[in-house]
Amino acid sequence: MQSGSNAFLEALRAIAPAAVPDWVLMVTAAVIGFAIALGLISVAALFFVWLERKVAGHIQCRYGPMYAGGWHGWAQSLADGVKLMLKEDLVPRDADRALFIFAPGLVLAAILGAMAAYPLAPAVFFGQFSLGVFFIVAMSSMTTIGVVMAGWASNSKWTTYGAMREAAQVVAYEIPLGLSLLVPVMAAGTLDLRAASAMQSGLWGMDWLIMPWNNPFMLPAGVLFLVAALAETKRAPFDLPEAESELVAGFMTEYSGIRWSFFFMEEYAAMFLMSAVGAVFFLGGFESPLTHLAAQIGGTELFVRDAAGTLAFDASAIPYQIVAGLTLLAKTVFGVFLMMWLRWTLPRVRIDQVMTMGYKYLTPLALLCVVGAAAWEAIKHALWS
Amino acid sequence: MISLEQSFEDNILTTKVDWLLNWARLSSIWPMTFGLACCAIEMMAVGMAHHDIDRFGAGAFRASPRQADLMIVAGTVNFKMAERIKRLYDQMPAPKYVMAMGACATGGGPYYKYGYTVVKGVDRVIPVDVYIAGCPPRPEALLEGLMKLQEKIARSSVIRKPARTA
Amino acid sequence: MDFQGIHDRLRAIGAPGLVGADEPRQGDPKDKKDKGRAGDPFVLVDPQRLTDFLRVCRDDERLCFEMLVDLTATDPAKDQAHLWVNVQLLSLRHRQRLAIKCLLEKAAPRLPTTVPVYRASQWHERECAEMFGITFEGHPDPRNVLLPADWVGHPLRKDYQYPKEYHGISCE
Amino acid sequence: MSDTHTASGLGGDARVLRSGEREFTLDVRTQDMEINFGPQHPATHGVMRILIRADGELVTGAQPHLGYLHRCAEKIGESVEWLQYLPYTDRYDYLAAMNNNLGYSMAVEAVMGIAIPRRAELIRIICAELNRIGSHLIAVGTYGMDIGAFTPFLYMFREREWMMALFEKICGARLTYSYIRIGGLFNDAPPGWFEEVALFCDTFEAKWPEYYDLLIVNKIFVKRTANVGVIPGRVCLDFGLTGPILRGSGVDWDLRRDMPYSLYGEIWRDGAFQVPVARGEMGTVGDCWDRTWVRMREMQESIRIVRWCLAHIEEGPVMAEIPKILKVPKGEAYVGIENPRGELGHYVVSDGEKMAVRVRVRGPSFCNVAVLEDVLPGALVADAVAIIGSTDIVMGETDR
Repeated sequence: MQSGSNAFLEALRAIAPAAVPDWVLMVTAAVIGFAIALGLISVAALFFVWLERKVAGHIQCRYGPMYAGGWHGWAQSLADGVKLMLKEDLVPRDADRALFIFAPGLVLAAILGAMAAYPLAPAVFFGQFSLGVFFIVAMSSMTTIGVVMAGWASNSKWTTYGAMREAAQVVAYEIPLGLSLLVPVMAAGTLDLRAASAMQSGLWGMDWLIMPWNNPFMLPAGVLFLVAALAETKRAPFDLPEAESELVAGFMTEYSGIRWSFFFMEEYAAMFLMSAVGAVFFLGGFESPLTHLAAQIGGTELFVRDAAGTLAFDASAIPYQIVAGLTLLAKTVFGVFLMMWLRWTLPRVRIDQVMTMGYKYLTPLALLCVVGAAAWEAIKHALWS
Repeated sequence: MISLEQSFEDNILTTKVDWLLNWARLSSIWPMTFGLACCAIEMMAVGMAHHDIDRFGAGAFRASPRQADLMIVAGTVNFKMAERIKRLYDQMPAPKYVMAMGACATGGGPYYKYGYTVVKGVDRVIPVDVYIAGCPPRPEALLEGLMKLQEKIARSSVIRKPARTA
Repeated sequence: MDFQGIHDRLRAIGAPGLVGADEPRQGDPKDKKDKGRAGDPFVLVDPQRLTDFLRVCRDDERLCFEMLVDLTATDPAKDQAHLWVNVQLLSLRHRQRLAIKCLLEKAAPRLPTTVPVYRASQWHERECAEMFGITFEGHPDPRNVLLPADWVGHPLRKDYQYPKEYHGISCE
Repeated sequence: MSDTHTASGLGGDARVLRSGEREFTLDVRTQDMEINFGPQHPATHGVMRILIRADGELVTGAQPHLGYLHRCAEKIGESVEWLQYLPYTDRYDYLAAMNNNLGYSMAVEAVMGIAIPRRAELIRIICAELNRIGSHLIAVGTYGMDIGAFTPFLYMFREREWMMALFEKICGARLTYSYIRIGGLFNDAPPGWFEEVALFCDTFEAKWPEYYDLLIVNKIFVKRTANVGVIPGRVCLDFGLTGPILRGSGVDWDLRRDMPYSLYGEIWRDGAFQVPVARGEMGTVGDCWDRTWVRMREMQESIRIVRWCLAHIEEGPVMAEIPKILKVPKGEAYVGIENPRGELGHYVVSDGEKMAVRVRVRGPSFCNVAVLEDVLPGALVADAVAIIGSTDIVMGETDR
């Protein structure tokens, strides 16, 4: 377990000459972390936009983008991004100008903040968040403020509808989301994503929390989490705030160009984050038989504090870090693919059905799972420890 | 911030930047769902699996004019609809293109002679970039129209001075 | 029950406003110009009492025309002084259609609305009003249905002049 | 449906609005918002504008505005010759152009009083029923898209592309055919066409259950459409609604069986097809789900009609003797046929000249739109989209 707050800070401290004051190292570490986080989000968003159009295409027996930049139109979302940047910077005359311009910024900032808790690899992370999942859920629910602000500022009837639906739906599904995450937190005993995934490395990396012997209530909580995450990120059957066929384009109706793409990036980043949290708690995080194998080859810690207390860089741990990081990324991309798959098959639910399901069915079930999980943990600790 | 539009001489850098900007614009033209009459059904057919306009990056049919670059006027335009088309056209952000699909949008079509409410061609209301013949034009004709539009975008100059025509 | 049966039934119950009936007939061989009339038979009704006539057609259990399929008008010729108002009724129970025709002066075409009897006629009457200039007294919502609100003239009249331009868009 | 009465015991203007099986009591003084489901809106297929007065998500008033696609079809009917008007008939209900041609041609033939060869009748029915399948495929497909399921529409369009290819083989056009002429057909079917139609019928019959399971009995689709937009039978009769909407409200009426035209009487006597009438399986009779179910079942019936025609096809001419310059004898006639959207009526008046005195087109969608004023109040905005979609309106036929 790394005591330092930031892997990049540790790395800088290990290689930087002593003369450099510590605060400079901290600032540079933060800047590097921010650059990587922003890079990860934009690359993830671009990749997911392309993936969504290809997945939608192939589900609908057609190709999807093909000609933009060679093999299977890989540069399609790049072209979309550049084109959106070239669009006219258009703010409706009777829109609330300040809020209209600020809303996309707030939305992207919130999701970028939530990105900080995403562990790239067991030893490579932006910050040691002991409150990992709590931080992610809190920051990503900040986007609701941005969306409601956008809906209100655009001063159009469709956007008001979109904003009101967004506020009602996302707030309603915070409760089941939080509760369904409580179950794995209890099973793992920690909020920190890296710690939670580190403890799932038994049985050749398959001792995942979701396995019945760990906690039988994990599976129902997983299903609840999937449904709540879908509603939280406004995807698939719950994409009411930007309902294509009802509200023209929901809260995004008046946005165009790069501002509109901020909302688009936020949507895909939120999907990425929610499936990352899901991957860590319900699909074993870094752990998989492959990771277990990589752990046998080289070391697992990148920075080892030898007897004299000085940090040393242990190169043999690199393959393990890479394999672990890629495993988590693969599980996350699978979660995002699942969300896309649902979007192109299921019809949209009506707003009062969403509310009824959120309050009347999901919340009680989530409470049941929490109580059950707590009882199970109590019995387990009473018997075995 | 001075506008960089069309204020540079031709040289290796500006042509390359122009090429990139034009390439981005032409490979992601987002049409607006704007079907009026029978041509709308052929426009739907183009969006479907058999002809698939999404291969050209133009498959994201946006319902809101704010996010659309291309307005495909698919069908007969009559006077009552003309003001709406003008307003929709004004709502679209700047680099926008119009494609008059079918004989009705191009010049009144079969309703030219006796159609008292029919506008004889949508270019009397909004500027049109590409005309597509046919009543209704086949999906392949619409795709060819899209390619013509892409060629037109490829020739346009974003930051270079426009070619001095005689 | 064929047309003759319906017509007898209508005469028997004394349907209000029934003027007569017209059936297709062969042209008599002697007179070259009279080549007869083809097509369907119809019932002639006085337009001012059309509403009561329709109510009888709908409520009488032997006729029971539950549905008003179509209500339209016709301008037979430029020189003719009359407009026709044509009503098509349909009886689902007896699987029978009835065509009704009323003659209206072209100068001041007015007749009471038939909306109280069949709600379907509301939109048909609005269309007739804007296309032929017929005013239906007591119509709940006499706006134009197809033409723009500020349209001049009644297009389906035979003497209609095509507009030159509209809101700045020329029609040449 | 929208009994907005003040609830007893609550504040002054507290209003109770019912949507589906749920009551909403409003005791806060609110002002209704007027929204334009404008001419350009994904939910209104084509260019219909519905001015909806909504109180939050609850629709309290609806006023359809038409005329954005008015193309003076009836004035043109009086200005062009008889045969020249045929291409215009394709263009008002552009999803079922064959049925329009059939309606107009039969009206003129009724005035002229001519009989057309049996082979022409059979090919006419095959084309009309195939076009009915294509039209219903788009109706159900776009309805799925309104509810949010994008993919079924693309699968259904695959069958429609095949149907369009079939029509392209027989008359060269994909959408507006002008194939069924006054007195018969434009030309005979090419060799091998009938076998391909039979192949299409078998393939479609195998694909039908796939669409049924994917969309019609999908749990969310049922929740979104059952008990929504209920139109009772007597309201249908009062508004003059016909077609799948009438049958969806439980009224057993189909022109092909009850007032048979062409060879439908013979087909019905052979027991080749039934008329599907909604029984309210998934909710009350007359809701959106029933209308969609009726359209889906009608496609199966159309397949069986086409199969009957294929079995009884025979050699012979396809065109009766029609003079080059057609002069219809003096007279008038109204012929109503069963269009995929309802009763498409043609009222033709002629005084023996080359041009008609009057060609009146009774579009079924024109009457089907009128009922929205009564059905939409009381529904949610999302329901309003579902109801508008379920009435399957084609604007070309509504605005003519």
